[in-house]
Amino acid sequence: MAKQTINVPALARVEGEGGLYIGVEHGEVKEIKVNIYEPPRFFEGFLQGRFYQEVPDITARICGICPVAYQMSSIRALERAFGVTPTAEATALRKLLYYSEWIESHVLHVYMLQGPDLTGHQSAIELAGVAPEVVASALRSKKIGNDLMAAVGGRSVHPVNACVGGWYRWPDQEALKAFLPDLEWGLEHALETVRWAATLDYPDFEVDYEFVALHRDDEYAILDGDLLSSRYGLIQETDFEKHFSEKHVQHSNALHSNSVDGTTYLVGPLARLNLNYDQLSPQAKQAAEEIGLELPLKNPYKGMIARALETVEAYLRCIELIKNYHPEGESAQELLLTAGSGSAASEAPRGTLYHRYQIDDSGLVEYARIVPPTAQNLARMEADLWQLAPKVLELPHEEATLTCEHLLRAYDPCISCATHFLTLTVEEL
Amino acid sequence: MPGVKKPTIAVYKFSSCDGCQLNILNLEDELLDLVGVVEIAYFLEATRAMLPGPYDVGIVEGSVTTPEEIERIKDIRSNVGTLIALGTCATAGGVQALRNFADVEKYTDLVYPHPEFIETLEKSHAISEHVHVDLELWGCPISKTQLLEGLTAVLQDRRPNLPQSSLCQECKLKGLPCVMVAYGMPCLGPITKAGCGAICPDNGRGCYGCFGPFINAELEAFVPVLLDKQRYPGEAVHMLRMISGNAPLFVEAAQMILEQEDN
Amino acid sequence: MKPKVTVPAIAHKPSELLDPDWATIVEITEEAEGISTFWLELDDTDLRARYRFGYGQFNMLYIPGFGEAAISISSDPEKPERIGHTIRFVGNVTRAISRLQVGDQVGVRGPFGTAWPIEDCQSCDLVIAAGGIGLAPLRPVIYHILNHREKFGKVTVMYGARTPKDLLYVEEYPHWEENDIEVMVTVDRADRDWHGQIGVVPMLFYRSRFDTHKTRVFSCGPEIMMRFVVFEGLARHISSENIYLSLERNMKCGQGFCGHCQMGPFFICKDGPVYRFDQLEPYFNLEDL
Amino acid sequence: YQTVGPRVEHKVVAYGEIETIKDLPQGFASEQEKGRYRLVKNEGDQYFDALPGSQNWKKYLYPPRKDLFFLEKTNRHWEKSSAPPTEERHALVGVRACELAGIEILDKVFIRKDFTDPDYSRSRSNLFIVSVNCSHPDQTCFCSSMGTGPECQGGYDLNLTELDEAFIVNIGSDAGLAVIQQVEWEPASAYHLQSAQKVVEGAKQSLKRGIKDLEDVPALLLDHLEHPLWAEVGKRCLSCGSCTLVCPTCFCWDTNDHVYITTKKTNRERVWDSCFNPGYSAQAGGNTRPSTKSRYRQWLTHKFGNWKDQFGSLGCVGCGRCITWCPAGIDVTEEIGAFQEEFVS
Ligand SMILES: Cc1cc2nc3c(=O)[nH]c(=O)nc-3n(C[C@H](O)[C@H](O)[C@H](O)COP(=O)(O)OP(=O)(O)OC[C@H]3O[C@@H](n4cnc5c(N)ncnc54)[C@H](O)[C@@H]3O)c2cc1C
Ligand code: SF4
Ligand code: SF4
Ligand code: SF4
Repeated sequence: MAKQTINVPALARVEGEGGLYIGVEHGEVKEIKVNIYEPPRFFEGFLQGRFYQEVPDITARICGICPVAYQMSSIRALERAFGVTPTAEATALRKLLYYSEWIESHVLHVYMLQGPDLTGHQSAIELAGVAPEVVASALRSKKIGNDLMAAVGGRSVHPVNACVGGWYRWPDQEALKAFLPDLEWGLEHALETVRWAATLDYPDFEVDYEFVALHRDDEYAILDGDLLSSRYGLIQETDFEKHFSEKHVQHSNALHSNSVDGTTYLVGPLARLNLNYDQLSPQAKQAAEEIGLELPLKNPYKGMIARALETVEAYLRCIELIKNYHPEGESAQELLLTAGSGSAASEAPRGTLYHRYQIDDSGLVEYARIVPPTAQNLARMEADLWQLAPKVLELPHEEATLTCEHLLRAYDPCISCATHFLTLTVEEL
Repeated sequence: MPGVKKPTIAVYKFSSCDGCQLNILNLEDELLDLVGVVEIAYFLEATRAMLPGPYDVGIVEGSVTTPEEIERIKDIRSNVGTLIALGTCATAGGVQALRNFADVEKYTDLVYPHPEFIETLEKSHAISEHVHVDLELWGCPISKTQLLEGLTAVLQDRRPNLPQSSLCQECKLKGLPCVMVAYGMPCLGPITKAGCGAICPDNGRGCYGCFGPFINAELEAFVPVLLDKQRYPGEAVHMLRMISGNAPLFVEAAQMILEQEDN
Repeated sequence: MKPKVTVPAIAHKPSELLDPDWATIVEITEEAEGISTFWLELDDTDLRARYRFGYGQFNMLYIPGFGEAAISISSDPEKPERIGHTIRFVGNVTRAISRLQVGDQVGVRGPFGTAWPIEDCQSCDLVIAAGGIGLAPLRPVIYHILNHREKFGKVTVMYGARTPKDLLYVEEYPHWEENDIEVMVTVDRADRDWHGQIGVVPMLFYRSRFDTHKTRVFSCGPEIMMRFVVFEGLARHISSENIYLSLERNMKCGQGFCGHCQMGPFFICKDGPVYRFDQLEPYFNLEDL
Repeated sequence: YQTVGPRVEHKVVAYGEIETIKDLPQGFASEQEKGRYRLVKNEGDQYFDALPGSQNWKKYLYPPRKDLFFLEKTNRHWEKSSAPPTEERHALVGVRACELAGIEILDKVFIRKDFTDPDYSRSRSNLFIVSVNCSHPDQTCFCSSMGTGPECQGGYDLNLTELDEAFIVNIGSDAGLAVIQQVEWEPASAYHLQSAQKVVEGAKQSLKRGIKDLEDVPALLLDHLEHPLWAEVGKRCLSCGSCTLVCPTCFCWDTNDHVYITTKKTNRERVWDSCFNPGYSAQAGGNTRPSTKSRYRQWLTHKFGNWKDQFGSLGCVGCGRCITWCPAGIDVTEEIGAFQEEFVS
């Protein structure tokens, strides 16, 4: 079977517009490009001159699937710029909103974006034709995540309640407590998902990744923490830019990130699971043991399992956060306008998201820097393909193409975020 | 057209954040019934299976910001029966239309080390600036119920009844205190269309107009009211030039304020 | 405020708020371009027997999933078991009705509103001035005259439509003429084989003589047309108490509850739609009242 | 009974379920002006000093949204199931004099010879009303010139006058009497009655706003429907509809037909509407009230003119909500004043 070029002009079941090109000549892989042709929207540009309190609402619009991640990273970076530490109650509520985004985003990915690749279907809708109750319960779990985000933040896509300094208004305690039965059901469903994910037939493929994720000793990091690299150990959250740089690759609309020494690194659920496994809640760890999970988990396709376990963690933490939710006093702190700069990272469903802002003395943004997770993974995705492609080219063309596409989907790339958005102008090499 | 054959639906993505498309997948309670009455023929984000056009309904999310997209939207227009502009990016250019009020060259060098790779339009355009749009669903993101109403109306071959009142009606139906009256906060509610459920006033903050202009917006009467509630210089223009900043009525309102400030 | 002269409402059937009774379409007559008459029979046989309506009253027709529309009853009040509605297809409900066939169900509430006082016009001369779909609520009056021709003096129908294809009930004109009803028809725009009058309905007044005291004018059509019909009538010294109009407003209930149909002090659905012109005089020519 | 009364919600006095006296806005006062409402703590510990915000009792009799009936299609016929009738019995605590008058006006709208709204009349007959005489009217109140307050004249089961350390209770009905008999009470002393009278007198004196020669207002407005004053206020009005939607006597409504995606299930819903809404007067021939001027004219001439013809009394009770909650600060008493200045003096 002559090995031919694999060309997927438009990747399906990923967020945003991207393509895959693997150039093959005489059976040899000559060229690999993950083409990002998502048009640019210049967020870092038009954030300049905006008032600090508008930043969470504007940056949310970078990504419709993980707006809370953008709101949380931008809010924490701006609070650092003002030298303000949020109250415990405000921080707890932020984690609740964030974990419910993880639930919605992970369940979407497991059952509707990557799941079909593993069950041999074109889409979850097609899967629903065969196993309606699987899809119906997945939709219910996703709905719980969405509804909880709406209860805390006003709506699930681009919530409106979070602000720099805390919250515009404390969500109603009874309304949140009413979610507990659903969350108990969701926890069971997530545990079931872990067992189901463990049984799936993943392509046999492993990579020696440098894992990077936020880390805390006292919890499975989501909102804050120090950066932990499996190669370089702990890195101060504010030294992110010293350690990781973005270079602009010709064929891609997104900037490719790599470690300071030029090597590529991986962020996201797989990285988090490997680095922060010990901080998982007991019940999540027990679920991992039951499926005989061994770390380090180095198969990118098995990111599904990492997401399933993180969904269990998210449900456990949501239940705990709601039970301890007792709002009193003002929902937001008064901020004195002082010039300053601050940076912060948080763990978006797809990986570490870094923001830095410089504010002038009337609270207007002078400079904004945003490094999304998918941008950090793009270089790593192409590196994986270089390792994968030679092996799969033996397979029939359609199967080879599908395995490569499946690898990109396993990353759950969020291309709208990654690109800060440029148009692709391809020059013939 | 509730004929025997299920109408075919195609979903296209232009320059956007994907939040409106996601709201199609967020129709958790209705999704399985939806695929029972319509054929999802092309929906890149949800399915790898792509049926060939032409399609009965084309749903376009996102704004036109590149030369290539101008060609693509014209091609889509000729390939679909009913074209639905989904979300405020598609109906008014979205938040990325903030570039329309600034010099886009300045942005490109700022953000990208190799700006020459960038080929983008000076402005972010609404879909209706290039092709005829049959139905506009405003909102950032759209309201799921309006999307269902839009699709159901196509299935029943009738004009969809979408909320037309100002946001203030929704505020009052929920029994909410007006943030302008009770807290002295600026709110775009009186010139913004209802549809979101007044979630900003419900959270004690002013509306920033993501559902686009109210059809009877009275700008001359509203601008002084908004300016009177402004908490920092330029807040009124910032609120107007936000998600629906490129909608004609909001552009005009911002213009009125800037001209007032000049003289 | 002058006393309101209410024309008696007939057989008004109170019912739960907006609760419709079901009727089935038994016949559909295509009348003109985009206009058909739907003949309904109420499913509940007891109600069908009791149901009565007045000349010019209307029903609220309900199509599930589309809503309600106020539609006049255009059939003969003396044959109330078959209710005729002549419908022009303009919006959601009427276009939904246009897709229905014989045997399909329609929700009915009513009858509502005031009626043309035809029974009080014995031995009068009558001018029926109608425009477009406005002839529908006036046809019951013509049926009454046909059934009791001897009770009435000179009867003239002045009817106009946009084009010949839009004219209603054309096949009935000969029957009307046979019963000594002068039928004057005009169109705004003629087509190749139109040999009749071209122009607006009020202009037809110039082709007739009137005995001012005996003449009653019943008019329904676009408000601009009715305004000029009133003008021509008053110019010929027909008193404003002898001119009757039927008005149209946005209606959501038909029972003076929803507030939409207000004009000045009137709920058009309850205090109208048929008015004696002297009642309307202070309000009719006001802009956007 | 489900007891509902004033409580602080979102920094304003709203009406909601209350269990104990502690839920009442004790020690608060309200400050209202055109387009401005503030709730302020004051030293006193009165329960009923703070006046209500934008909400009013109407929502318990004529709710903002109400399902009418549900339909499901089987072959070519629709099966109908009615919405469950409202069975709740509400005990309203802290009903102001103007609000009592507002309820009486709504009674005339919804309970009529020719037709009665069954849900309204059921909720209305299930009401137990504990009214309260206002001790501190705000700037936007003008109940005295509308003859509706500040003292409750009747239509209540129990009426309270709040003194420093006691409530004077007037019995308005047998039901009221039955309730009072289950509570320790003592006959009011002369001193008590006198101080209650002083509270009411004090309230009357402090009313700033008002409308002079009310009986001439309907003709004044209705005889000058084409006067330029209408265009002038039309330029200031936002056409947002807040005035109609906070008004305790506005009754207009619209219907929504919700259809499930399969087009096999639908339901009719009744929802509050406003004469300022674009679709309110839409018609095939075009909108019969297209301009903001014409809509404001309909609002004012209906409340202070045609209402009398339709229902026997004017449509305003002088509660001042439309003045307080108008974002543009448009005041019905001032607009009427403008006509009086033009024609009366
Ligand atoms: C007393 C009375 C008797 C009548 N008798 C007849 C009769 O015998 N035959 C007949 O054919 N008609 C009759 N009509 C007219 C009929 O009621 C109207 O045409 C009615 O609007 C049709 O309902 P629909 O749902 O089809 O149209 P709708 O969907 O209500 O639309 C009607 C028109 O209003 C516009 N419109 C509606 N809602 C809005 C909105 N929210 N925003 C913007 N535009 C809007 C539409 O564009 C359309 O042009 C009568 C009306 C009255 C009041
Ligand atoms: S808060 Fe905004 S939307 Fe609500 S009533 Fe006030 S102005 Fe209108
Ligand atoms: S018109 Fe204004 S003052 Fe009168 S009852 Fe209504 S809201 Fe109160
Ligand atoms: S009067 Fe005030 S509240 Fe009423 S519609 Fe006009 S601006 Fe809105």
